[in-house]
Amino acid sequence: MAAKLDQGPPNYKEMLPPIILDNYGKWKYHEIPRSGVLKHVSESGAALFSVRVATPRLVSIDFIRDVCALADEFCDGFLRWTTRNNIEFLLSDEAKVNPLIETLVAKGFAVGGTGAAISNIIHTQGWVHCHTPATDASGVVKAVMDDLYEYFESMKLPAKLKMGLACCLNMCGSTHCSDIGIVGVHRTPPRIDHDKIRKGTEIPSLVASCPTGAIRPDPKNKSVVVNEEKCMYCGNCYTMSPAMEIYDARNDGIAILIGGKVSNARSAPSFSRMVIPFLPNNAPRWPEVTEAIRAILELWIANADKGERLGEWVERIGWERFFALSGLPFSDMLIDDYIFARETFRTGAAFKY
Amino acid sequence: MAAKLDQGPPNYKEMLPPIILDNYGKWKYHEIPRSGVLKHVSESGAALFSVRVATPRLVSIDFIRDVCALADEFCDGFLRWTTRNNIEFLLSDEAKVNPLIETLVAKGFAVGGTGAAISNIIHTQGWVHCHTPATDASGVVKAVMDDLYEYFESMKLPAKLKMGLACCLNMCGSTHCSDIGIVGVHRTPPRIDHDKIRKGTEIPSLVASCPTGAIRPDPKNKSVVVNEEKCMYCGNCYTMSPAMEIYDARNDGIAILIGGKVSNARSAPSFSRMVIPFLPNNAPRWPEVTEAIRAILELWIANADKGERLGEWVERIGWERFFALSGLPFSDMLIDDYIFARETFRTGAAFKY
Amino acid sequence: MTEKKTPLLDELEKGKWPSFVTEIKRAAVKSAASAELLQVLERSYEERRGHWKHGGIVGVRGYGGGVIGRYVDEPETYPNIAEFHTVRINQPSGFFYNTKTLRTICDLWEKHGSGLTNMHGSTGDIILLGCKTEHIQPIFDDYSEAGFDLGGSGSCLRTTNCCVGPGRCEYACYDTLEACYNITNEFMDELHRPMWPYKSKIKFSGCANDCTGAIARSDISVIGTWRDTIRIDQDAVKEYAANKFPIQSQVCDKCPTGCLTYNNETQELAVIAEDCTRCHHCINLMPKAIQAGKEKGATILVGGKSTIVQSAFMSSVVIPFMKMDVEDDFEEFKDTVRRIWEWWDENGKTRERIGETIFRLGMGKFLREAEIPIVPQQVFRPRANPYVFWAQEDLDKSGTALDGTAL
Amino acid sequence: MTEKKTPLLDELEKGKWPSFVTEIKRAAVKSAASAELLQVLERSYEERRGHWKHGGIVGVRGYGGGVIGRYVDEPETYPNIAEFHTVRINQPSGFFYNTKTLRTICDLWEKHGSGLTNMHGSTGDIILLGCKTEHIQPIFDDYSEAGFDLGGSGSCLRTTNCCVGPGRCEYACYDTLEACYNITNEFMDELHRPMWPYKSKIKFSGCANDCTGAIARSDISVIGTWRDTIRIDQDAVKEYAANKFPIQSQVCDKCPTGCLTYNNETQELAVIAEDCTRCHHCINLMPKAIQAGKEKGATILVGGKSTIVQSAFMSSVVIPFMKMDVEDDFEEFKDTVRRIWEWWDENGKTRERIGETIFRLGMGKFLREAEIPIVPQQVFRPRANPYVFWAQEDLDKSGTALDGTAL
Amino acid sequence: MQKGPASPEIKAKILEYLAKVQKAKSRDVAVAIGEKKGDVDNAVKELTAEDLVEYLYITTTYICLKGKVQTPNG
Ligand code: SRM
Ligand code: SRM
Ligand code: SRM
Ligand code: SRM
Ligand code: SF4
Ligand code: SF4
Ligand code: SF4
Ligand code: SF4
Ligand code: SF4
Ligand code: SF4
Ligand code: SF4
Ligand code: SF4
Repeated sequence: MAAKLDQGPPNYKEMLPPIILDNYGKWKYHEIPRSGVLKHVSESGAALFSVRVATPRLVSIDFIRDVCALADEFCDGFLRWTTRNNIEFLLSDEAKVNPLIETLVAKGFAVGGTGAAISNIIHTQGWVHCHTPATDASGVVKAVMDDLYEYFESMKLPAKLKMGLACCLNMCGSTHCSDIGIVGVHRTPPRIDHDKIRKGTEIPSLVASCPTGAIRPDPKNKSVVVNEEKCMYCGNCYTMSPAMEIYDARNDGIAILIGGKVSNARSAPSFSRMVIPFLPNNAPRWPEVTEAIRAILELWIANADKGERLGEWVERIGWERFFALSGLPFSDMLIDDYIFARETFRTGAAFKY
Repeated sequence: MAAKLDQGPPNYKEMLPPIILDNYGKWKYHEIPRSGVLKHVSESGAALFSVRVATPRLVSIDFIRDVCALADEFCDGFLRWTTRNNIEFLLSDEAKVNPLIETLVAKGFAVGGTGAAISNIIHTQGWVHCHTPATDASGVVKAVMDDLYEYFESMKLPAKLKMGLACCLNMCGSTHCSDIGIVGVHRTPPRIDHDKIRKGTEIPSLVASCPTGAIRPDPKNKSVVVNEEKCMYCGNCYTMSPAMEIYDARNDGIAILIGGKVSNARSAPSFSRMVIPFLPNNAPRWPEVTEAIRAILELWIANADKGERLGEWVERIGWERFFALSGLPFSDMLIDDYIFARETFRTGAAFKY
Repeated sequence: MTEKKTPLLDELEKGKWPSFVTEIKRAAVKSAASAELLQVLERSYEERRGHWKHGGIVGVRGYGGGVIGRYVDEPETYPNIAEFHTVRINQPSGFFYNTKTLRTICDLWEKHGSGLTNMHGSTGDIILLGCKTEHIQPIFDDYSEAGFDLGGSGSCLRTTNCCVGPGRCEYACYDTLEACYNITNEFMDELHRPMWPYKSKIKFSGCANDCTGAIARSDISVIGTWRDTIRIDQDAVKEYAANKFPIQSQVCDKCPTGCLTYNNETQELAVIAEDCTRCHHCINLMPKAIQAGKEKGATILVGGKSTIVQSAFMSSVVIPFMKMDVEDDFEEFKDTVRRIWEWWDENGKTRERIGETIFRLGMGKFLREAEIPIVPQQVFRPRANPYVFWAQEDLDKSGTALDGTAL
Repeated sequence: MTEKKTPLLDELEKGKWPSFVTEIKRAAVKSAASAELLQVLERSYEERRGHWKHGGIVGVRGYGGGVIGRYVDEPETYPNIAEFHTVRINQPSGFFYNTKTLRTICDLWEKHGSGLTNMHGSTGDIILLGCKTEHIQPIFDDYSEAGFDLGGSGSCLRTTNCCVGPGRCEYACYDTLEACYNITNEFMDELHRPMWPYKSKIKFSGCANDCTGAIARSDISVIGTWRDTIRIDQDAVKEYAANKFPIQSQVCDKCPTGCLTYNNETQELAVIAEDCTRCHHCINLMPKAIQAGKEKGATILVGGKSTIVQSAFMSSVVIPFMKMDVEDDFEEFKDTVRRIWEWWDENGKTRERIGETIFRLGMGKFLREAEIPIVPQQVFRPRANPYVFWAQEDLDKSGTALDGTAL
Repeated sequence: MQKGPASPEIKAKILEYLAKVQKAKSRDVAVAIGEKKGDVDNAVKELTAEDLVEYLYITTTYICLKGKVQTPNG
């Protein structure tokens, strides 16, 4: 049979458990009875329990089947994923909540991520599947979350902490508005394989692929040249042509940005800001990265007001104070010199030390 | 005798009254015993009284001589101007303060401008002396200050109100960081007199004079063409060549910007923002301008907290609320579309109506 | 399966967080491709570099996207992943599933591919990770048969995405699940046939908490809100007070506009309606006592995207309040979005996201030309420069003779 | 003098604010030029347009600026103001005068010019408004003889300017009057011989109140500050309290960092030293009780300017704290400013103010190359984009062979 | 983009143009053949369904004649 074109995604209505169909849009309030469990109460009095469980996002079909078995047993076969790659088991029967959690814990699942906690890290492909990564994605996430596991399974942070990881400047992990953003960075321009270019690459497209216009045709050579001053090492040219090798094992690594958020609660959404320009790709466990993140996190925990997101705290005390408190070195690399740099300059004589 | 080159300005030390020489750098505190009078007390206990008097800035030598006569009579021949074109009579003898003020008032001088008042308006040349003005300077200032005189001679505003006027986009009056900025604006591109250009203008310099690169040479015509889309009507080309008439009596006029400040007290220095893109040059008294300014002022008076500068008030309530309260029309002209526009866009879903 | 060693990756099976390495190993039991992936990945961990190449056309008939082509850089060494493409399957609204659907996904993927998935991709798709070129059309045919469709890739509308919304959240100001479903179905051409300067994304969040991160991650961000005033249940306030919830310090003191006052004696909360910006903070902290107003809808913001080229942009308000009614089939939204895309398609440069096009050509021009009413809510503050462009035809040109004489 | 009517201008002799029209009329009694100015101005009021042309070189021997050339557009009708140039005389620090000096200014100007002045120009100069070309050199000679010098115009250091400072203000953190005088004298070449890409201005304000508007109006803004902690006189605090001054609401509640606490019982003020940003607000409100710390100096900010070309810029911090000591002859400041100008002169395009050059080439590059230490005080916040430029020579290039093999 | 059946002439012009280039954006095709972009997009939709044209995603989406552009390992 021929495929149906344009039939669109499956209808979500078929995926909703009866309790949701009955109380759709009639939820009244929620509580978080314990870490990892949300209790939503409807106007009708009905209560829906969601049990949140971490996933590594990169999962096998057997993992999904395991999860299905649990959902069949405890949730009448209904469950969902969150926008942050966690699973939520949806229970209409309160009596099954604790048994489910016990089963989950017994099987080694991680329950948590609700309320004032760290949830899963939004992340990307890394060395598993992408062609321009400057670091791995899943591995770094695993290392960081192992280290910070206590803050996933408890709710003792000043506020929610949302992390994102992207393995290159394309920032598929949307780290640009995260409390803590982990970004893979190349630091050297592409190395050009002129032979390969001469063999297969359409030069105008290659030239056009560079976001900063750093690539010029070199007609004499039937190849291209890269203006290194303009290159910001994004790897877009490598996407266009495998002749533009961008990875560089000795110089690829990770930058840390902090203080972004997207919710409108209290303060407007804000971008994350770079506080560490480079940490090495010390695989398999990236100790420099996990340590740096833990240090920032602990500083926040020790100093923030209750309910204050990481960026809200830093904005309150001032970034200059954050650098003083954290001991992180401040350098010209952290000073913006791109299009919207001007608004970052301190146009005022009032500041801390 | 030949002129001495590079002797520099007169030495200020020769201009200081004895009480200042004696208490230089030893001032302890000040009071404002009444509007227009500052009392500065030194560590030594000595008190210096400054009586502040408005000037139209554009003054005749006879005016200066009148003032000198008063300074000789009451101040042992010492006085100063402020950074805002007011005169300050410097008295070491408290007993002379009231007599001076009485004399000043009798002669029609305006005493005031201290504390929570409007002081003189920083302004420029206008039709009196400049070649690119889109409005007059002194005349607008006179009209506005006549209207707001009560706020010069009293101290009943929520805070200081600093106004600036510039007669063209060059903004010599530095209206860009004023509580209220009045800016002369042309609205039509220069009209080119090709004959005149052919006769005398050096075309490369003319082309280079345009800040936005709107002028291109037109070799065929031995003249230039203006790309009207790029022109922002600044008149810099007219500075270079009188063949580029920029004034346009029917379309020149005034824009109003508000909410800037330069002091670091409380909030960081900030730019003024446009709230009225155009008001006509209704000389000699610019009623539309005086009314618009009074309306903004009265709104501020009625709504601001004590000590709150105009811009601080607007920032607190939100610009959208300011437009609602003021009834001023909001249009695309007020939305930035220049280099740093992005930071003005509302990147958040929280706002008032 | 060959039993090669992966000592570095094995380190990532330790620790409490669930391990993706374990997952690849599980898939490797059944899939030669996944087994080779493990080897390549171990090598990446040794060498600290990736081994993948992008490229070429891998697609299904009639569609222009939904598949990402990937090739290992040493096909001779790793023949099973010489081709290792990703198929993006459009997820159901809100990532809701029944186990039957999930098992279908698994079964088909066991038949055709690596057995590895991402649940979900960062845009929202079900990511089927790794298959051969020759399998792509059959994969599509099978999934299509089972009721699935492809998501987006390339210069098209990307797979849309929404928060759980009315399905489980008391905060939802419009039906995010239905909006996402209905609107996605409306724009099938835009999703499957890339024809624009670059990609365009829509995300639907039911309230200002923005649990899809729409403002940062989507060109068109639909964020639920209300037009009238928050509603306060004073009895519930008293209950919070009875439970010693710190109303003053946690709620009132942190209200960004200071428009909430708590009377400690009467234990009542009051709001100055016109000062509230609907930031949602107080509702978040006291969901039992405070709720949104009655006149619900969404704020439409435009221009969000990540970093490449002109910097990251957040979306910014274009329509402060729009009804998002199922009954009207979301017509106003659809019309508006069509005008927005049309303007961008007309004016955008290749690889320019709409936020960048607006920035380059001017917000005023965009709003005018896309016929969107201009209101102060669109900006934090007005322009600081006097560079207003005046439409010359609107001016009085009757007196501008070269010599200055009136005409 | 001719007795022409000026009905429009006459309107501007009404009202309480002092009238410039009256002043022009007073000058017109003695000066035919001023009388004609009145006529031209009346015409401008009728026609709503100016009548002046810029142009030509009018200067004095050995100098490159200080005079602005102006010509009326109908020299035949107004022969006395066919040439009507401005001479800029460098004012004394703080605009302090004795009457003798002022009378000298007047007498010389009566002899040579229109009898009209601006006290002062917006940059700070004594503006002698309106004279003929042939008078310029004699004017300069006479004023020079009397101890005056010209101010700046063109692409040079412009006339510097300072607040009243220690002359009368308790807030002055350094000697603005002496700094302005001393430093102006140091840079006579820069002031009188325009040699740069464009103009450059310095303004000296004694404290964070910035009474010269330096941050908005000068390329180099010198704003007094202190390095240690504000000093609180608790007795004086009690006096304010006794006078019912609202310490809590007006001072503490408006402290931007919330670092001031007032104890209503003990009537004492306390400050958290490391949180204070030295914004000066509390000192402004309670000058008798609060004063700056003891370690005084200035913050140096760079880049302020008004609107033309790239938008208005405010100066931004380059050196958070610098001693400004008369004893050291302001050497550190002079050295720094020289490096800053040199960098700009080297890198700036024609008609590019230093703020624009820094923006174009990058703050980091500027600071590095002008040898200014990099500190977090220079920015409100760090960069939001990851576009760090890495100096390639600092990296390990030993393993980057094209084929990925280690070298 | 337009809806409904595409014009056969436009489809022919697109094929003719694509034969001359390796790949192109549909906007460039529209400009080159002097047709409205919406009509070109609609015609391309049919051409891809007919397996004559395919979409090619490398940093942005191009169109090209089916099989004209090679894959990296191909
Ligand atoms: C399940 C999920 C929606 C979904 O459709 O999947 C969700 C669900 C809820 N969110 Fe959320 N949020 C979810 C992602 C987000 C995101 C997006 C993200 O994580 O990338 C945000 C924006 C993050 C940001 O600002 O950077 C987000 C910002 C919030 C906030 C605002 C927090 C703040 O103060 O800034 C609230 C309010 C609160 O927590 O009180 C909120 C509140 C809630 C509530 C309490 C809403 C409700 O009444 O049901 C839900 C439980 C929250 C909890 O875990 O404590 N949710 N929430 C998402 C769970 C992700 C996960 O697995 O961890
Ligand atoms: C005389 C003058 C300095 C000079 O060298 O000439 C001066 C003198 C004083 N200023 Fe000023 N300021 C003077 C221009 C300025 C300017 C610049 C300007 O007007 O363009 C500013 C910055 C304006 C801005 O922020 O936009 C300025 C912002 C202040 C402030 C900060 C006000 C605020 O809260 O933002 C204070 C503090 C205060 O008023 O308590 C201040 C305080 C003072 C004090 C109280 C300082 C003192 O203890 O002697 C002086 C009397 C103020 C008064 O009039 O109430 N002065 N002051 C200037 C008088 C101009 C005039 O004729 O009106
Ligand atoms: C798979 C996914 C990451 C993931 O592991 O989840 C992904 C993977 C890729 N992204 Fe992405 N992006 C993915 C979500 C995003 C997001 C997040 C989002 O949509 O919420 C962003 C940031 C938001 C945005 O759109 O700006 C994102 C911003 C980019 C960019 C930069 C776009 C820009 O305008 O700045 C590129 C570069 C490009 O388009 O050439 C890019 C390009 C790519 C490519 C196609 C690389 C390329 O040029 O060929 C990656 C293919 C990797 C692979 O091996 O399959 N990807 N990409 C996400 C899509 C999964 C899905 O369909 O659900
Ligand atoms: C006389 C004065 C206005 C006044 O009435 O006080 C003035 C008058 C002129 N300014 Fe100015 N500027 C005057 C202070 C300023 C200021 C304020 C300041 O210095 O604090 C500014 C804004 C601050 C700044 O420097 O950015 C200023 C920004 C400009 C600009 C725009 C510069 C820019 O980079 O944006 C121009 C245009 C130019 O340089 O070509 C300009 C150009 C001019 C010219 C020379 C027009 C020209 O191109 O020929 C004006 C001559 C008018 C005349 O008839 O004499 N004037 N000019 C001020 C100088 C008096 C003095 O020496 O004391
Ligand atoms: S962030 Fe970069 S490397 Fe990572 S998946 Fe996206 S495009 Fe690929
Ligand atoms: S890495 Fe990016 S910036 Fe550098 S040449 Fe390639 S495409 Fe251009
Ligand atoms: S603002 Fe413009 S018109 Fe006015 S004095 Fe300055 S340059 Fe001349
Ligand atoms: S008025 Fe200004 S922008 Fe317009 S052409 Fe003349 S110099 Fe250029
Ligand atoms: S965005 Fe709002 S409505 Fe949607 S899940 Fe989050 S809190 Fe609920
Ligand atoms: S929604 Fe936000 S602004 Fe409105 S009352 Fe609640 S906390 Fe205050
Ligand atoms: S800047 Fe400071 S020191 Fe100078 S006059 Fe103003 S308040 Fe006094
Ligand atoms: S100087 Fe400013 S920041 Fe410091 S204590 Fe006073 S008001 Fe607070």
